[in-house]
Amino acid sequence: MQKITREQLLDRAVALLSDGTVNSVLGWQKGEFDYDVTPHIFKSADELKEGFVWNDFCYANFSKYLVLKTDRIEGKLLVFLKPCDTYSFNQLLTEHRFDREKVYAIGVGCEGMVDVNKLKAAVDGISSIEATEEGLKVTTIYDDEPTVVAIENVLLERCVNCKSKKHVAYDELMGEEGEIIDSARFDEVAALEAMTADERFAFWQNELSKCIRCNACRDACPACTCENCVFNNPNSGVETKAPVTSFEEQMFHIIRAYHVAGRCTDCGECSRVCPQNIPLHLLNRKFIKDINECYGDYQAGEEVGMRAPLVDYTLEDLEPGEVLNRRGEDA
Amino acid sequence: MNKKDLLREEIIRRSGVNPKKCMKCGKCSGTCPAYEEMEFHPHQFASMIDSGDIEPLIASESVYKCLSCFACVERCPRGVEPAKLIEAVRLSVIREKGANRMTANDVPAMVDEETPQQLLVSAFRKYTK
Amino acid sequence: MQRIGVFVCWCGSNIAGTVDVKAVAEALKSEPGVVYSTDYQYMCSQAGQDLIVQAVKDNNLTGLVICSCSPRMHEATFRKTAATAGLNPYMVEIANIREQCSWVHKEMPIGTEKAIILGKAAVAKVNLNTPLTPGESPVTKRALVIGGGIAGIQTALDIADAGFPVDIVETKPTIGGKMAQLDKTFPTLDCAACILTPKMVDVAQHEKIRIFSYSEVAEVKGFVGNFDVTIKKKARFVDETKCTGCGDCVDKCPMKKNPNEFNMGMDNRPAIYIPFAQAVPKVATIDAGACTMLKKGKCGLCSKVCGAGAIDYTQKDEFISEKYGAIVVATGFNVISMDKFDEYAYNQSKDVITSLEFERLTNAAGPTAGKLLRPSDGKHPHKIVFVQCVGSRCENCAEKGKEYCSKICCMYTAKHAMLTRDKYPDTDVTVFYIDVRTPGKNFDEFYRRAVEEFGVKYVKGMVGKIVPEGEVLKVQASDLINNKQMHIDADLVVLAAAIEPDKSARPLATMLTASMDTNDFFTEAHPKLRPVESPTAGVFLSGACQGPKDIPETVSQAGAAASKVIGLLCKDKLLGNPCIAGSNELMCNGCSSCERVCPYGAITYLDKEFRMPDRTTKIRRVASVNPAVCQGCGACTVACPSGAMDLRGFANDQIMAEVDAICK
Amino acid sequence: MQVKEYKPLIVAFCCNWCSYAGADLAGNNRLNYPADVKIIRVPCSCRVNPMFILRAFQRGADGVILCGCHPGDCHYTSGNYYTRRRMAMLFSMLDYLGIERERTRVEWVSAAEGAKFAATMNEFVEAVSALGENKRLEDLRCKR
Repeated sequence: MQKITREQLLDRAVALLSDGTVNSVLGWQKGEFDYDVTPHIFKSADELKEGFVWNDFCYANFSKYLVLKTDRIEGKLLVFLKPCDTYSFNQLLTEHRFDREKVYAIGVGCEGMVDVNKLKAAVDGISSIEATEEGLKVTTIYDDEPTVVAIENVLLERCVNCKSKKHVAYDELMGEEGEIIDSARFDEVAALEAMTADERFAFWQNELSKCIRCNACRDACPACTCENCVFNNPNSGVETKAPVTSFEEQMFHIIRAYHVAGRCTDCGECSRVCPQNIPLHLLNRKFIKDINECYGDYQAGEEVGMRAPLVDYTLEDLEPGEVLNRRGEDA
Repeated sequence: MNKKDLLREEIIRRSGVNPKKCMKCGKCSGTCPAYEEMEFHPHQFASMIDSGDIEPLIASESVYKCLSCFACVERCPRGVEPAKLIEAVRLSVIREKGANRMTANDVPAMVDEETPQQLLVSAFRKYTK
Repeated sequence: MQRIGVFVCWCGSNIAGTVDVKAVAEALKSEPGVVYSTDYQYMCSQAGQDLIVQAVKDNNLTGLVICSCSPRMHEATFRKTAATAGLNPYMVEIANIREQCSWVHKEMPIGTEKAIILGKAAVAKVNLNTPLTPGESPVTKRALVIGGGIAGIQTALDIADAGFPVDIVETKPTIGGKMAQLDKTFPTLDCAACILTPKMVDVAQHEKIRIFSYSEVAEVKGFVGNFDVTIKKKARFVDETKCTGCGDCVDKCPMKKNPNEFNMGMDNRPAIYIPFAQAVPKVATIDAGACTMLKKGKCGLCSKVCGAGAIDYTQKDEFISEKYGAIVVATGFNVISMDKFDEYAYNQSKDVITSLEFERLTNAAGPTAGKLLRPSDGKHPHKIVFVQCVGSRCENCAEKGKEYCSKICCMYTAKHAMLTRDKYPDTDVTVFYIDVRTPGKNFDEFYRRAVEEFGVKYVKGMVGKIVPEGEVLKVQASDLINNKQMHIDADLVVLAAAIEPDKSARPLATMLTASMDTNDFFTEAHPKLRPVESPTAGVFLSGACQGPKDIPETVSQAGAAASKVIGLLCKDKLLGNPCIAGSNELMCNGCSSCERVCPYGAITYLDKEFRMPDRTTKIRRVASVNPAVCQGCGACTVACPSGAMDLRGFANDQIMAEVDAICK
Repeated sequence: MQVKEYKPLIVAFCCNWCSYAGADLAGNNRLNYPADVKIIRVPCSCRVNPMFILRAFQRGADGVILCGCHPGDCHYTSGNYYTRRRMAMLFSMLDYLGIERERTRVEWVSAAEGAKFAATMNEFVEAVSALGENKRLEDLRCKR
């Protein structure tokens, strides 16, 4: 259950709208079910009161929306940012992808968001969900009595391994200033690294063969904001959309992960939106882990204007061979 | 690897010092307050350990004459840290069986009213294994 | 669609010995775009070239593939051939079937097969070639020299003597730099002022040279041949055009107790001052931090005594914009701070001084009028200890000193020791050294003279600590040769402090997009072959800003930099390399990745208006490559996430086509 | 029955200023290396987009080697430093996916190192030949 209430955010949004600080609000809107909360631009106080929600299902990272939306609207846009979203926010500012002047950012404390897939796996036939101190009270179409699900059992992977409760960017903060967390987010990568090459290949072949090339990972990724994505560009040599066994298909995930290497803030949106549940974050985190180990700790989006590790160098960098063999011959 | 090289490796590993970094400026010996007491001086430790000439150092009283004041460590322009090398050689000596520099029995003779307790504690730490 | 001609060279038997050239020509005939294919014994010969020209005319060829020796050998030749035939020279690709095929493989079938594949790759590339023309840009025939020390002075004089106007920007109120502070110069011992001040006068009187003293470079825009520079002329509160340098104001100024920078703070100067008698320009400057008139509005004495009416308390900083074709950096060096060297007691005792302070102490125009007297009590020192390598050759560079050898200290220490013994034979002089480095003309002889003729004691060892005690400095040091520790009661200790680049260098490098090493020395375009050029085109390096240097070396480099500048300014137009990067603005995100990897600062960003599909317009930040600055390395093309940046002549699709052709 | 000897397909990207000249020198000195190596000339090793390497693998290359000037000697001052990071990260990722790490390599070869060029190619071809055909990258998304 979130510590900040919907009413607190709503009151603040309405106040900022009415005093003219902002003239629209990027927030979460009630969906058909309690768990399908969708991003929406609210233009008026009435609209907000009607549809605005803040609960355990507000997983969407709004940073990416700013790239397009700030161009399309008049005046300032109010955006709510969870701690992990603020890293993407800074990274996009570093890359000059939107105009900071057009945004009023409110940092919102976050207690972790729910993975709908996990919840659905735990409870079948959900009709409504209520957040309580004990957990999520889930009413189903089958039972009269609601089932209570402990939130820690159904958190998104990125929340289980939350890297930071600290907001690195905001105009105003609601809730307490959090801390950067020493998370175990690289454990899975390390486990894979410890396998033999054959085991790793088997793992990834199994995972990547599931891909239906829907492009959701790219579309949700806040680092993927190119004016013209290479996968859409007929001249790039990698454009194609149909799932065929061609180069583009085989290499899609490598190219995608490489494209965001050094810029990925590890927000976890790719894995969240993947309809095939491919653990895409393990690719991104591999790059982050390698960068941390080889070039020093680097968290993309920690500050605006940081020089990404792949557009930087030192004279003493490891040789590619040394990077490959730094854990021994085959590990 | 022969015994001489093994000893050299051991000293270097234990001290965490790379004597190859020494540019033979002698600032360590220039700064050493126990210089006159020592048969081998700080810069000689760096040079002799590098060349594997460690037996004379082990046999010498110099390892006990070093005050561990770390002035040489502080002032070495190359980060060689001679005191740590001396310390490593001293450890080689006192780790031999029965080679403790002092025992509890020696203490009463050394103590007078002005000897602070701490001095004895650190002497034990330094001269016994 | 291209009409490609393939020309397979035998190179006598060099290629034909291992490659079946006829089979290669035949095989490439069926490649897409190829309309003509032939072989010939020596394609680079006049007959071979004529054959190519004829084939272009007969077959209306648009592109050429030459299967021959390495492009490093004859690419230029065949480009000229193409031009003769009326084609764009960049429509030629070479398949290297000699150095990288026939010469390294032995068997004919293998060599032939590889030659065909290399030919196919070249054909695939030419299919995507486009005509390229090098860009042209005009050259502003004026040079800017930043820094007015001996390096800047020499560079400016050499450029101006060649007939080009030169501006010197100097932050201090006078030009002259460090050399003006020196007493004598090694190894000849002629007096620094005697050889420098005439040059300063030459600069002042040269009709092609303007001096902006007490000024800084505030902004640099543009590129080689076309720099736009803004110079900030700091307010000196004296009208330079009126001041005659008579010095009346200096005598009358009541605020006399300000540390005199020129004498390293060893004596005082008034709030209004002329740094030294031979200053150029010889104009007074008011130290705004010390003047009561400027601080509190009270006094005004200097204005009253100034016969020329030059004092102007209302003067403001002035900004001057000027265009230049070339920029020479000559920002020089400073002595590092001794604050962190507690063991030498620099901050505890006035009698521990740096070598530059020693220069002033022995200089006839210095605080003691050239008499060697201790700063503390004005007594003549009888025992002097010199310590070399103070802060040089330090491993823990970030904290205390510098990792490099400062290069000049050995020689000036020998000079100081020798001169002291010469003038005051009753003085005992000891020099502590780690190594004595004298690799220069007449340098070692000079050092040996100090020892053998003048009786300077050189001790191999280092001073460990110095403790001031009463009137003496207790120096404890090692003597490594005699394996003993020395204890000297010295009257004066002189530290040969390391030198470092001037603090202004780093921000200047950023403005110029010139690269620096970790020590803040400017890096040269090539350490051996282009030692006076910065990698940034049009920016040249002179003197100690590039690395520690003595005066002879500085003057040589200054002359070399000047000759490079003259070579550039002589040109009316600059021809660029046509194989440069270019950004597709429709695809550019404006993310700055390309700018960050560009070693030349060739990329800038523009806010550009775009029409969107829904007929609205949108202003986006997009990258723009300056063709005069880009050298065509291609680092930006890979850094670019969207693929908007591409390299002409080595375009993404061209390289990809080569890969495909090879891997087919 | 005669088994056709397996010949690997090796793509070598060489920078124009050092490694391509080094390859030429190997030719001048008639230092043999297998014809399986096909060189593509690029202005600088930093011109090599990871996409080119992946493309080569996808089109059937069994090994890809990238040669550039030694660190510190880049004609463009810093290009190979970027290459070093880019390729370290790319190759580490391929390794992570289970692709044999011997198939990828970066080697610094100067214009004077003809012998090193030939030796490197001999060594690399041998290492790649030992692995056999490059199936893994192709099969990465084709679980059967």
